[in-house]
Amino acid sequence: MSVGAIAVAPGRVGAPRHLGIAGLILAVVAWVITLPPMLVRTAVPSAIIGVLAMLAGAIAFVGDERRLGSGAIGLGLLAIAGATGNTNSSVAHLKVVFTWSILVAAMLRYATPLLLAALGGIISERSGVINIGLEGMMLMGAFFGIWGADVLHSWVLGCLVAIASGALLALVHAWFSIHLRANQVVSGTGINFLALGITGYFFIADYGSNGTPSGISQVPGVKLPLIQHVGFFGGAIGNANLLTWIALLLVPALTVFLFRTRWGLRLRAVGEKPRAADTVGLPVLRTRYFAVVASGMLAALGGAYLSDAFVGSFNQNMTEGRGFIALAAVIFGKWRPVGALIAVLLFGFASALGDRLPTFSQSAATLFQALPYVLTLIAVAGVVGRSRAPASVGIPYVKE
Amino acid sequence: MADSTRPALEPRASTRPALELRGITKKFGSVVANDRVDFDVYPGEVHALLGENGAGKSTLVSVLYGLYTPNEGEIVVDGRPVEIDSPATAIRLGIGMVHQHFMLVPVMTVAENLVLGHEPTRSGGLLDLKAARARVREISERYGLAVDPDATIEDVTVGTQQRVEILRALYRGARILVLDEPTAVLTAQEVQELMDVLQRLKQDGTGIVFISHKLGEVLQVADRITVLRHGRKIDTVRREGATEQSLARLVVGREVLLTVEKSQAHAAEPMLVVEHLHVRDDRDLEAVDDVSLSVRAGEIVAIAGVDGNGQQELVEAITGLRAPAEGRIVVDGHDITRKGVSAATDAAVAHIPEDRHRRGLVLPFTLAENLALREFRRPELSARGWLRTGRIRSRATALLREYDVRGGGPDAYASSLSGGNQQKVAIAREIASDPKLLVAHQPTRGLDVGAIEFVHRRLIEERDRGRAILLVSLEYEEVRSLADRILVIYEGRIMGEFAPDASEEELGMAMTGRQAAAAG
Amino acid sequence: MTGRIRRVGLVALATAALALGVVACGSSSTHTTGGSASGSGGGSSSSSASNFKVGVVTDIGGLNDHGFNHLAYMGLLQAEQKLGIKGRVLTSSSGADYLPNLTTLARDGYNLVIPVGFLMADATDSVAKAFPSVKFAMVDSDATMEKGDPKNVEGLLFEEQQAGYLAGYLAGLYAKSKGYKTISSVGGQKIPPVDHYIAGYQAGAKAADPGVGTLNGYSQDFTDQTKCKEVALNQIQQGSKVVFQVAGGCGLGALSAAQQQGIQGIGVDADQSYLGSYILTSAEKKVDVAVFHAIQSALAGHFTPGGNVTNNINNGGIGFGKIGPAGLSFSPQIAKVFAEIKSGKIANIPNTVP
Amino acid sequence: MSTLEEQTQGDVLAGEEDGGSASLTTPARLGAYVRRGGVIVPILTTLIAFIAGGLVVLVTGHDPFSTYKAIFDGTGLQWVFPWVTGSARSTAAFNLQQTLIATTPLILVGLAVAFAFRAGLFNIGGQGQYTVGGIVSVWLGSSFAGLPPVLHITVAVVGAALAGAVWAGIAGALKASLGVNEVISTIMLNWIAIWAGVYLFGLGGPLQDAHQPSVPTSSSVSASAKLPVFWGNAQLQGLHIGLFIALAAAVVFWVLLNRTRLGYEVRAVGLNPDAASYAGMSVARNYFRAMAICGAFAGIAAAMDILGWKFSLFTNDIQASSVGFLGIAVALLGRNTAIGTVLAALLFGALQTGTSDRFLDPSVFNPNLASNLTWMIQGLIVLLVSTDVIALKVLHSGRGVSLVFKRRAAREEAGR
Repeated sequence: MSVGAIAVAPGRVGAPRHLGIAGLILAVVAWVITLPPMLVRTAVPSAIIGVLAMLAGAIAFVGDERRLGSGAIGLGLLAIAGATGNTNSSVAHLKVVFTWSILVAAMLRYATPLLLAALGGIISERSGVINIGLEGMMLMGAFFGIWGADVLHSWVLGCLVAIASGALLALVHAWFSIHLRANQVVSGTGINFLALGITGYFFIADYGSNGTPSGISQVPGVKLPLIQHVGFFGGAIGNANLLTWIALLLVPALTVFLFRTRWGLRLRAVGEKPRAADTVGLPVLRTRYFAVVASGMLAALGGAYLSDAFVGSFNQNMTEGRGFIALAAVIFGKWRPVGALIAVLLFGFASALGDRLPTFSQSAATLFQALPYVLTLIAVAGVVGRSRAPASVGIPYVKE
Repeated sequence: MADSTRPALEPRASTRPALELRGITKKFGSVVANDRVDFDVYPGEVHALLGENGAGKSTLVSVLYGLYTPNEGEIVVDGRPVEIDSPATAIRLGIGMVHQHFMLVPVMTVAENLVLGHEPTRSGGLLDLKAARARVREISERYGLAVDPDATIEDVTVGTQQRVEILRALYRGARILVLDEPTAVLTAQEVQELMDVLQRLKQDGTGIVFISHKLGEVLQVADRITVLRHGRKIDTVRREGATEQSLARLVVGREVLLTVEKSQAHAAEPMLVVEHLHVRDDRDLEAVDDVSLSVRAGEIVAIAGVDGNGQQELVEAITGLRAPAEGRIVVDGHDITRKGVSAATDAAVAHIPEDRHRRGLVLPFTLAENLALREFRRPELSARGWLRTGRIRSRATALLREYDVRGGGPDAYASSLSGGNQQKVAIAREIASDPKLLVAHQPTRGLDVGAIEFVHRRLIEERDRGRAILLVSLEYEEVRSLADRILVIYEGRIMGEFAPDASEEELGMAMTGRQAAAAG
Repeated sequence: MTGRIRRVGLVALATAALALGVVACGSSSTHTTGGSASGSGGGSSSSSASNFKVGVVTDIGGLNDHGFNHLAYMGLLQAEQKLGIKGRVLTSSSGADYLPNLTTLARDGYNLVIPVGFLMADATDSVAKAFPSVKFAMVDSDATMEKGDPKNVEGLLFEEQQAGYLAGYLAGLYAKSKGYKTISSVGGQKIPPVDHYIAGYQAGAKAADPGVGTLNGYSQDFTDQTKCKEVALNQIQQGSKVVFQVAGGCGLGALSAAQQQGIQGIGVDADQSYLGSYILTSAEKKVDVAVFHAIQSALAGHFTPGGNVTNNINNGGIGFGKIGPAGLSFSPQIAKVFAEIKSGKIANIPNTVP
Repeated sequence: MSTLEEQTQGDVLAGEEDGGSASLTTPARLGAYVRRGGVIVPILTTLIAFIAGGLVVLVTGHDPFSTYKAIFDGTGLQWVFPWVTGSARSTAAFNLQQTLIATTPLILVGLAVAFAFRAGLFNIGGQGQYTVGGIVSVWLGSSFAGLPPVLHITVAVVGAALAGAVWAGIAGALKASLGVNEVISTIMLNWIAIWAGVYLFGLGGPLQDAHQPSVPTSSSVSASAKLPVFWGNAQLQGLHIGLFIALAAAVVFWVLLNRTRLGYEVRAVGLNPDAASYAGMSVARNYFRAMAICGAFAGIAAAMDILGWKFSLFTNDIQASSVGFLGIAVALLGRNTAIGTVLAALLFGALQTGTSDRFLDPSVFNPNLASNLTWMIQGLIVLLVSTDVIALKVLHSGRGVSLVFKRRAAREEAGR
């Protein structure tokens, strides 16, 4: 019996948590020192740091920080393996793959549409409505964004059209899940099918076999005059797309909105306990309508990024499951904008890395494509773990 | 209390009622929940609404608070007929409501909950939480309702949550306060505090609607009492001259036995022995601190105490739901410490849980399926992985008859039953497992008089059949009328053992942590 | 998710392109090599032609796949107009449609059935054996590889490396003239038709400028333009000044990267010069021409049972698109190389990427 | 208490979200919700969806009746009418075979999603489980060429089931041990399975077909592992016995849930995890078991396709498949019951076959638009299935209807 007490005792100190985090950081350090610009060419220091990371993880684990602990141990192992791999591969290859400024730029490109959609998902789910339909709303934005830009000859108007189309589809979801008290998962699934059909239909009807024409007005990049040519920053963010900046700026904006304004307080109250919100006189249904429509707008803007900002054209089912990744980011980030940002950056970084790793091994190129998914899974299992959704998410509110 | 109670009607007779309900009828389809009910409350008066569960009390206040629209009748506030179509309107008219199930957002702080809907803001819509906190302190000082504005609701006691509810109504300037079963979840101590608060509010001129089905406290607090039965108003009486017996007759429509008849216990060998038990709660804090106790066959031992003093963790440890950090639990000679629920079940431990919706029943299951939850592993009900559905069903039919469960046969869904019948199902299941030890955790919570009567009778019967019963209850009366021995728990420790006839003061002292000389 | 509802031509061989009225925009040399004398065949086709029924079964992706499904359909339409045959096209929305589509046409008495895409090889094998009187001409499939060895199947193959070589040669000349050191290619997936193009491209570039370096990457995708764009951006960051896309619809993303970064892009399959002046040229694989020829031959009684028809520069099945402003000055050299391939002077162009 | 009082009490309770509700998972609520409503409502819902789809057809300038007639004829379902004779009958038979071939995996993947819902889990991972099942069944089916057919088929099917079970089991184990939300883990596992498959069968991959070095595909399933065809021409994609395996799986699904201790535990955990653990069931263990069973269903689905008619697996096919996605819709339309899932799978299978342009006259309806119309109709069906309200309104188009809702809603809420 006393054994139990001893085993648990360290858990009551704050140290294991810090040790676990330190382990995670050490593991990253162990890996990074073998990369440019440091380029340590022997694995020994990495091994030492990695073992330290695992040790810290082990202590944290024993101290009842089981998730952080196991995360640090796992990451430590990965880091040592990765570092060993790095020291055995050519410097030239390492320099090609790990050009940090380029990696960061690519990470942001991958992350932007996911971030916009995930922020939308947060708003919707914080109000108590599950939005499985993010994928469909993104797809609407992707098509109608470029269609609008094409027809109206302006990317600004294109984005507005995209936002409107996402809002419209979200309105359908809202009507079903709020007004008709539909099951929100089912409704969202239907929304996705519907969007696939609608965008495919109009795409073919409007553009036939030729696809969207070239030369459509596109969302421009933002050239930062001062740092555009400054080393790392110039490459990483010197010429990022306008929508990337908007998405990034929306993170603090949404954080303030949700946690520092009366509207955010009300929105969260509606998602946590709508009956309580109702009894203090808040319009539960209207709040949810607002939130769902807002989520559709943001998701659609994410879709418009794909078509009208990044590649300048549309193809059927262009979003290819990104809405679901965004959904995962919402949960990964524990329904917080900063959390979602971390999730999509991790995902984006892994994607960017996966694109470049074939430099080392062409035959494993397809395996590297799985990297972002594997890393996300490890991150969720090892570090994030249990997350608590807004209490009333998914429950239609019945007002008497 | 009595000293501070002023005669309510006479001095107020000249003033007009703060609130009047005239001929309120509310139908749900063909079901008439309120049938031409009249009700009023004057400023500075406590008017109790008394009735059994389902008598229409909650419907009436829901009408009053704008949650339902009445089919007929009118509502008059300060002499003006009004239409209350939403809580927002009710709030605007100065009606505040303290719900039976608190309308608070558990993950938010006290201050956030308090201001929700009426938030002080700085420019740009930014919340001014500083102003909110200041306001909380101001009101709480004025009415003696101490709360920490920064505490999160889910971390504070039920009593505190109720205070927040009251504060919130006041914060919004309520002149009429409706309290729906406010004492149902409170400890004796907290009930007393609530009474004091109500007194202060009364003096301040607030009109109070006090809803309850407990006769004693209604007599204690109310100036007038209106009794509802089957949706109809039966009578309005003054507190003076009313007795528990007279009220009970009005409420139930017949004479009821208010005390449980019980013979002397014939306690035999110890069935449950708990030694030096330490249990941690969800937040890894010590909730049960070195508890030792024993329950013998044929006796009822009650754990009395204010809610949140480790009762839940103690019950969970004994029934195998929570692994204790230290200590030993032996049932009938079998050590079941940290062996889980199945081991406890195998050792013939049964458990009537505190919350039948959360734990006691799977509401979307049929009654037959619910009745098998405790014993589905036994060969009578399943063999080699297969369910014996025929037997499960026939056994259910028998149990439902034996326990007089109304509202459906074995194939009815548990969700379609009334609360009392649901509780009967849970009790039937547990007793049918022929337990040596029965752990009853708040077995009458939320039940009406008739159902409580049934449960109490049944527990005594089972005791007399030689079962060991561990009763955990917050109800003072229940503990005293059922228990053969009373153990008072405070902050996870047993403060002492008392005989059922121990005085209120003795028990109250122990429940608030003051060490009393252990009696009997 | 699950939601990989990627219906659009993932089909490996769909090295696609936006085909704008493909027949009309063949640039340099195509139509003179029609071979048989049916240039004016429309009028001369007898009643036998009007009874001649030809069915095309497309791969998943539909007719607007920006690629070979579309081109095959164009070939069929052309044959309908010029040869007077009766045509029908069936699209496959999943692999489950292959065999039913082929069977439906065979059962309905079609004389020639044209399955488009090597994924249909097995289904064609089964159906061909069940309907020995129906002829099958498979686009991009090798008839000699058919497991059941049916005698009523021919394969329509392409020497994509010739088109790749021409494009690479032009890219090499361009790089040399500008002093650029690197050019690159973006493949959809490492499969033979894609690698044919890329191998030819690299060989052509080296032939024009032995000092030029080549980069190559695969997007592992034929539809998602963002993926190709990422691969291309990565190559441009490593110094590439010409990007050759060999990834169908996905490849449009690679060209978008080229445009955005101000370098040259090379289209594939069809002439993609309409995308803008940054398109140096396009490596053309004329599925429409091949399909037209196959129909024409079958109508005339010429069929290659159990064997293949190889489409290349000589029979007009391979070519290159309009040369953009940056490469115009090299037109004579390209014409010369074109002639040398045709004459066999340049032969054995590699078709595998190391 | 009288029923009168009970009603009012129920309605008051409708206002409460305390207690039990917090412990109910969303899929659990969904599961309970979806099983209410009987047969009429989904059928009516489907009808309404078709009417809505017909309006889309009409609005876009086509004749909905002839379009639907063509779609119906395309499914081959007219084969059941005795007056269809001659070549029309043999064509119908062939089409019906194709419909049922498409239905087979949909039943199984639908069951995979439905079983998870019954356990209170949302299995978006049907696609990944199907993919690994396909990989393993094609690998086993193309190896061991000498085995007796029954044994070989058994090996390949059981292997696929185990592979699916392991794959889903990962999500189940992560949920059980670390509390990882299964929505995230199954989405990630889908993609990992897809890329693993593309790697294995891609050029140079370890399992790529040695006989066709230039084609990114698996080896072909040997004859001994092919499922026997019992209707139609075995050479021409006749109907294989996988249909019976799928139907048997639906029976197993029902028996497992309703007649075994495991099913009882799974349902209890799905509907109320707190009550389940109170009854001595291990919630974690049941999450794992339920996910593993889901995966087995999905794995078998893939084996049916591989051994029934595909016989080999192209990397493109792995990337393009959307069976798992449809499985969600099938399970939801089928209200997570065995019989409902079978019927919903038949509907989706029929839609898939019927909207093929083999049957749509291109001059009447552009085939490229037709497939998008199918998505729209499917979307409308699923959307309408999400709420009973519309169908019920039609059903009781009278004043009583609002009462029905109130009571239902009250029961539902009170029921928590």
